[in-house]
Amino acid sequence: MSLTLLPLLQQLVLVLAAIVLFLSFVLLAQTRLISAIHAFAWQGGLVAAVTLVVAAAGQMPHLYFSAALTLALKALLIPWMLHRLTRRLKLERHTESLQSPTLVTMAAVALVIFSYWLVLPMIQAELTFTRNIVAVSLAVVLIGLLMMVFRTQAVAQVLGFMSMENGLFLAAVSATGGMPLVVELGVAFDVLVAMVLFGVFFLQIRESIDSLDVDRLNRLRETPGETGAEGQ
Amino acid sequence: MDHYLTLPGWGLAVFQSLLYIALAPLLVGWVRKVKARLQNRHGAPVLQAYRDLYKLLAKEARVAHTASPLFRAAPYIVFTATWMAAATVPLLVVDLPTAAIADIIVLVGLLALARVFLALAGMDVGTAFGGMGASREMMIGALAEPAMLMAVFTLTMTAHSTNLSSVIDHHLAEGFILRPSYLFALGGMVLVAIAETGRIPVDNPTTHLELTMIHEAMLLEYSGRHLALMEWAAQVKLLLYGTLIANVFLPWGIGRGMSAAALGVGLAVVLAKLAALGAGLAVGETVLAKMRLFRAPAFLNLALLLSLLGLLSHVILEVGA
Amino acid sequence: MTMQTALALAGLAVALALTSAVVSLLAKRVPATLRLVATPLLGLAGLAALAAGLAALLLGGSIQATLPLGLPWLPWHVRLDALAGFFLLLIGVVTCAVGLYGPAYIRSFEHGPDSLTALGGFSGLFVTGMLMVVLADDAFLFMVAWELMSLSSYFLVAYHHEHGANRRAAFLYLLMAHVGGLMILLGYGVLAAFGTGFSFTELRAAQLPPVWAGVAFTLAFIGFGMKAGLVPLHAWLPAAHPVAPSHISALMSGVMLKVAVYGFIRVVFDLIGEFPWQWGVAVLTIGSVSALYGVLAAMMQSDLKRLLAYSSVENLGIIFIGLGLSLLFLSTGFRALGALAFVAALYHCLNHAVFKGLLFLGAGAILHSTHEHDLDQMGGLLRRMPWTGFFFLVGVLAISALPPFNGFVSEWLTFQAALQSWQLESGVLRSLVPIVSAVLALTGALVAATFVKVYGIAFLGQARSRHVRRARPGPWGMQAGQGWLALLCLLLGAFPTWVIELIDAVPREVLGGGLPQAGVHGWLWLTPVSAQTASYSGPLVVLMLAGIGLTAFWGLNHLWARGAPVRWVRRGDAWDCGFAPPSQRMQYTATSFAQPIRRVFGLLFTIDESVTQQEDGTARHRLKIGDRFWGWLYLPIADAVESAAKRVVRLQSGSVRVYLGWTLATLVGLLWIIT
Amino acid sequence: MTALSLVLLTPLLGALALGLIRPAAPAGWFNLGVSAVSLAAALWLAWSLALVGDQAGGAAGFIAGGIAGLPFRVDAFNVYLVVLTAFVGLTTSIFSRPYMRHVLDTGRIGARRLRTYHSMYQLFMFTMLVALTTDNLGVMWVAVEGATLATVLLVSLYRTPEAVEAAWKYFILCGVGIALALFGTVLTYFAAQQVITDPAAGLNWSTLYAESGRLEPAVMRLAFVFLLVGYGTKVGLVPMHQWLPDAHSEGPTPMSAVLSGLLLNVALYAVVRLKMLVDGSLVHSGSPHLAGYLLMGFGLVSFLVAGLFLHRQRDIKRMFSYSSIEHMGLMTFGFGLGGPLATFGALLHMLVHSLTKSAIFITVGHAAHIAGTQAIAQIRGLIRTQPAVGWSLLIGVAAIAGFPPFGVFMSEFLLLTATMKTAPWFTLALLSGLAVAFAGLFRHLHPMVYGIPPEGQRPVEANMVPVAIHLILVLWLGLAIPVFLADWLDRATGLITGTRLL
Repeated sequence: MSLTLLPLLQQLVLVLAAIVLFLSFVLLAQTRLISAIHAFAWQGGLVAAVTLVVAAAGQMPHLYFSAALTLALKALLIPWMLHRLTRRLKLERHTESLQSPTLVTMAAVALVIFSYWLVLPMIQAELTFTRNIVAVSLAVVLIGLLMMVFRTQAVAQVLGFMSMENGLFLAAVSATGGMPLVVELGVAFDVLVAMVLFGVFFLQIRESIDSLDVDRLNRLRETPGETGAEGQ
Repeated sequence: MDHYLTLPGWGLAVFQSLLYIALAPLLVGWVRKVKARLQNRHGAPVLQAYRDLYKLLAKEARVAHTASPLFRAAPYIVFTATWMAAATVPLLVVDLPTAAIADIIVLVGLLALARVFLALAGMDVGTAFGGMGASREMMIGALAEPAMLMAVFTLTMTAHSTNLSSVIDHHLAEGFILRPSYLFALGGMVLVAIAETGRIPVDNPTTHLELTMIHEAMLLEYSGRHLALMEWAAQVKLLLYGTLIANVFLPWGIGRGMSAAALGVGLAVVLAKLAALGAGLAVGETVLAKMRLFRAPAFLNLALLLSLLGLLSHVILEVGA
Repeated sequence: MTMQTALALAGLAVALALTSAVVSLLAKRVPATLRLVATPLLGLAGLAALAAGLAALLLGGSIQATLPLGLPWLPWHVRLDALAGFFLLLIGVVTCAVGLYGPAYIRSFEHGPDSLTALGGFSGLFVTGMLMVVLADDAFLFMVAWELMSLSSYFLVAYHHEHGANRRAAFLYLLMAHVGGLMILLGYGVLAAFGTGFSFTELRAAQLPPVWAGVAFTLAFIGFGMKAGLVPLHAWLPAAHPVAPSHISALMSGVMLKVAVYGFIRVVFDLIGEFPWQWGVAVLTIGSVSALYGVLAAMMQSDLKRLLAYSSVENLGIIFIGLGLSLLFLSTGFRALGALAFVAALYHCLNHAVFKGLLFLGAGAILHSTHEHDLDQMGGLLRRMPWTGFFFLVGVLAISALPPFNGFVSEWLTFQAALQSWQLESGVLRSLVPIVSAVLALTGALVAATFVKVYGIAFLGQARSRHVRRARPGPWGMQAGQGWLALLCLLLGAFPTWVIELIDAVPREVLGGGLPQAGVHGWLWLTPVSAQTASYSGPLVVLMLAGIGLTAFWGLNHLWARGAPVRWVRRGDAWDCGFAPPSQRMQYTATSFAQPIRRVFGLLFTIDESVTQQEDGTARHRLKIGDRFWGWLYLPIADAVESAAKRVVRLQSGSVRVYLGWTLATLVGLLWIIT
Repeated sequence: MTALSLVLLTPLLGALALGLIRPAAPAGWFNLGVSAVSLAAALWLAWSLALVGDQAGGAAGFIAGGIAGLPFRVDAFNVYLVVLTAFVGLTTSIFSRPYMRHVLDTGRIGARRLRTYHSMYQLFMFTMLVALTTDNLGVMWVAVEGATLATVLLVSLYRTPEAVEAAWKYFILCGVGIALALFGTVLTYFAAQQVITDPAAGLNWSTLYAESGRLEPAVMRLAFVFLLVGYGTKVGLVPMHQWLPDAHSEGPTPMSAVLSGLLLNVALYAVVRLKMLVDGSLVHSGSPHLAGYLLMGFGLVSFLVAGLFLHRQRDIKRMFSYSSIEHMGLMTFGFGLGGPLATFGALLHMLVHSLTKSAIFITVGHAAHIAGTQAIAQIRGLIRTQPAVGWSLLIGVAAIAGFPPFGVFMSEFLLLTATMKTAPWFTLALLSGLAVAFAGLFRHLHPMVYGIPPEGQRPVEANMVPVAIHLILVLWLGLAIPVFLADWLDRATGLITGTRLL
């Protein structure tokens, strides 16, 4: 694929998608919680921007609404809620270091390559533009998952989860020109409810184990251990 | 088969059966006499065994308080079963109805019936010796019975029949053939006979040394006519095994037909064979020492092995050839 | 009477058994229901089954029907033919006895803590299941009935569940029954895969390549062998049979094991229908090992019901020896000899049902009146319970294969079949069969030793404990149940010709030829092959034994006695070589009785024996006999499962991050695979 | 469509109303009433579908239509699950009323949380019914996610540390799973856009199914992996199953009953629907049975691993949730195997497993109340303490272990014979799995039901009617499948495999 053959707007989409991917890396490596939330908000904003550009490029008016929804939800509402929660939980200064950041970053890079390799077969269908976007969004999803695997902090896990959702939005918008409206609304509603519930759970977890370290949530298990008590 | 289910046949069968119980004490007396002679003693007269039986029959029987009805029924059952078993073995002539009623397997079964009741009777009173004798008897029986079956199976497979009359007929018709299987089977049979009739080296019929007895231990509580029946049954059993060896393995001379001549010759020949076997037994008992009880299984295993070898050499060497 | 009537009678039997189960629901409110209604109904069901079986055997032919139950495209097929009829007869005989015996036996449970409804309900279902297995004519109904039989008998095994050992026995039983059931199901699956459907008619028509026929045979052999308790799949049997209530033990050992034999015959002889000689060798080998191992293990036991259970392993071994011989002869083209061995096996099935039923009922009677199952505590019961003692003696003689009782006849027939092995072409097979017959002979002799031990220790001698000394004879119902079976032991032994004429319908139907020679010389003479080869006259043996014995008794006690100068029988203390009057503690025990044989065959068992010196100078003897197959077969499997489970639970480590890692890994792995 | 609207609206309105009813006692009854109306509506729906009958040419008939602009489709496959869902929903609500009263009385929860419970119960029913009946893959996704959201608060209802932990794991794992499923849905939509001109219809299952032969195989393959991992998490397929035992064991027991009996079915339903699309798309590609093989693999692994897990259980509810994984594995395997016999068996297994497993969970709830704990080691002698509970548990477990004459045996029989026909060597794995699972269940069950109960163990007030109804139904299904049900399942089979069995 040659960039020069693409119209400018599509070039812009690619650039924005690349930055979304970069922000995923930032999220993955960011040790300060507050900064991670900010990075997440930026990612949401960029996804909204991609939506906007796609809408403009493809003359798909319903995507304007979608862009607005994404912006409101992903760039504003959810980051705001997270922000408020961190303050309420007194986690503003919380930092968390990954066990071996280099390895994790390398794994994320490997996932990016893997995603690209996965969508290669689509080349036969001559869907090159979308292929790259799908690859990027897949990478964002996988890196989000990777982040959830390596972050031990509940809020950070939620960030990973939400960044996965960003990847999904990106895929939906850029590859398919947006899902049907009702589905989009439904998904947005679910994400919102999920966020509210996450908030509830932060408090419940905090109340029950006095921490938000998910590694300490290990009472329910089959393997014997020092805290191997079953739920009674 | 119908040809020997005739009235004279039945009559002769009854006569032959009676002859068994009549001759049985004689054989025992003969063995004792030869043995005494070999040991440089005069010994009791040959007919002493009859006198003993008569004496016992005339005496009152003493039964322990703790005995059950089975104790008193057992001598009759043991005697009857042993006698019936003996009646199936042709003594003077072949082709008698008794052989059709019960073949060689039934014979073994009847002997087992007798043994079971003997052992049960031994356990009935509840003495230590009775239980000991029964336990040992059943152990020896358990090993001897298959050996005996294997030995006779060698014969029956050769003759394609389990009917003793047919086996003997087959032999006589075939003439003398040197069969390896017969040698093994005969060896096994002799060992079984020694063990089953309670002779040295497995058991000693004259001992009352508590810890070594087998057969006598079971009879300890018996007296009077009960003891007589038990002793008599043992004597019939000895005669039975003698006849089995004499007439089935070496059938020559046995009568074939109902003529008086055949009967006479048959009687004479079988008496001669039995006398020789009895003398052989006496010699054996004199030169051998009694084994320790726990060597007995090895002895019987040898019998089983011989019999099995007989059977195998038959199916491998003789049928295939 | 027509086959329709016979089938209707069989249906009536099933219905009565089901009714018995349903009626038992009332037992919670009215405990006497079980005694007065449910158990007699069971007996009636047995009677109906007996009648149906007799009719089917006498009439010959077969009749089919379908029931509107089951799968939409596979309704329940039922069929009554000679083979089914024979096993109906067998079930009926023992169930009748249980119907007579049960009410009195159950009475003692009425004040127990356990549910009577469960006892009655599952007994009814158990009998229903067995009857339906025999009647089933398609694989699905067969499996339903089969598992119904297993499941309901499992509940009965677990009936006395206070003891941990009983629960473990029930667990092992159900587990092995389940595995066996699945094997059978797969066996049918193999047949069906080459046929058009699951009804037996279609399975019979299936054409199997030899390899798959071998697979089907192996599955069926393992599945049914597990139920039949063949070594080495026998471990559940000696554990489970003894712990059920005794009348149920009688049904389980006497009948349920035969239902397994039925299944084996149905699948291998009837449905597969073609057999290479290797199968015969396999069945013969397993049968021989079971027979010998079973009786040796029985010899080692001192728990009466456990001993009887091990003896069932032995008897099933003998039955399978018969079936193996039959397979061997049939595979080499000797149809008549195959039929002979087949009849011998069936005859032994019937006999074992009768005498094992009798012995278990006897053991139940002892348990009922003394609450004792340990032989070493018994003694002298013959004088306390004369009728039970007498019937038990009949059972002991029958199971020891002593003439003139029934066990002897079937063993005799098996020997006759084995002795025809000279006709076989192959020298290897020819030499194998004699070894099998040697095993059979050894088994027979050891059985006699074992049951002399049982009878001598339990019924003779003196009581070894206080509650045994106070034993009372049981109620008449219990004795009637035993008496009926004891009578059958004698009749089946005394009139073998008639019995074989009855059984002969089965090989005629299944194998296409029976034993035409058996009754040629009239009812008095049994000549299975030809008169020249072998003959046996059951009636005459009975007559002569009884005649001579009674004559001798009468002669000596009456004729001879007249001239006697002194008192004819005097009671006194036991002489015992002049030692002090023997006490009951000086008697041989079951353990000491078995000691010589334990010395000879000890290698086959794990024997843990020790004598420890007590503080007070007395010595204490401890003996524990284990089954080597536990260590060889069962424990390794249990350990493998346990260690696999230990490994697998690492999946559930408790950390949500690890779980997410699994999701990620699965996703990536799958994506990798598809591209 | 009226019937369908009623089916969907009843629980939705019920949920709203229950959110408002304050007193506890009428709420339980009202919950029961709503469930009863749902069941009636579901039966009506089934009846109206039965009236539609078959299409010309033998294909199974269906009802299609829209409610509030959303496409819905009712056919033989989903309507039987709708009826099942409504039925188990009703019986569980019967059980739940006294059970939650008991919970309330013991002070484990307050009246407010009970209100949440009732409201969420109906909301959960609603989401499941929507997921089953909708024709739009996007809406289905929304509904399945909604089901997670509705139940996650119920799992943490008791607010014990374990409950919160279980809920968190449930939420995170299912959230991630469902997000992956959304990615798969997007990819499907992407593939659809290449062939379907109307963008609005691009997520309609009916349209996609009709055009499935033209969908791009490379994309669909990718999509299916995401959908399988996503919905598979919800089905409880190993190794994405870890949330399941936690969530089932820590929530209130009625919740465990519906989760195990219904939610897993719904997720599996989604997987099967999607497999039908992928099969259509891959039919001419190099690996036409890819979806089937994946399902078989996951099914078998789940089946075997869950069976082993059973051996090391200490908590009674966890044990039965592993048993659910095992059975879902078996069904997945059956659907993966394909072919009318296996599919029929799997469908039947869904039905009988739901009925049996919910009955078991109800019984387990009572058992835990009797013993005062869920620890297996402390539940003893149930048969002596309360025979009804002990026997129900025993018989229920015998049924779930696949003993005839219960229905589970019938379906396992079909699955085994189908396996025997198509993939004979797998039967060995199935066989050992069944044996291992059986041993795992019974080794723990025995000491619980049998033996002498500990001092002071007292019977509780228990309503065994739902259990009895379920077990009798399962028994009936084991003895004979009624003609209408057979026909029904057969139509569903025809729908899924294209071939009918009868």
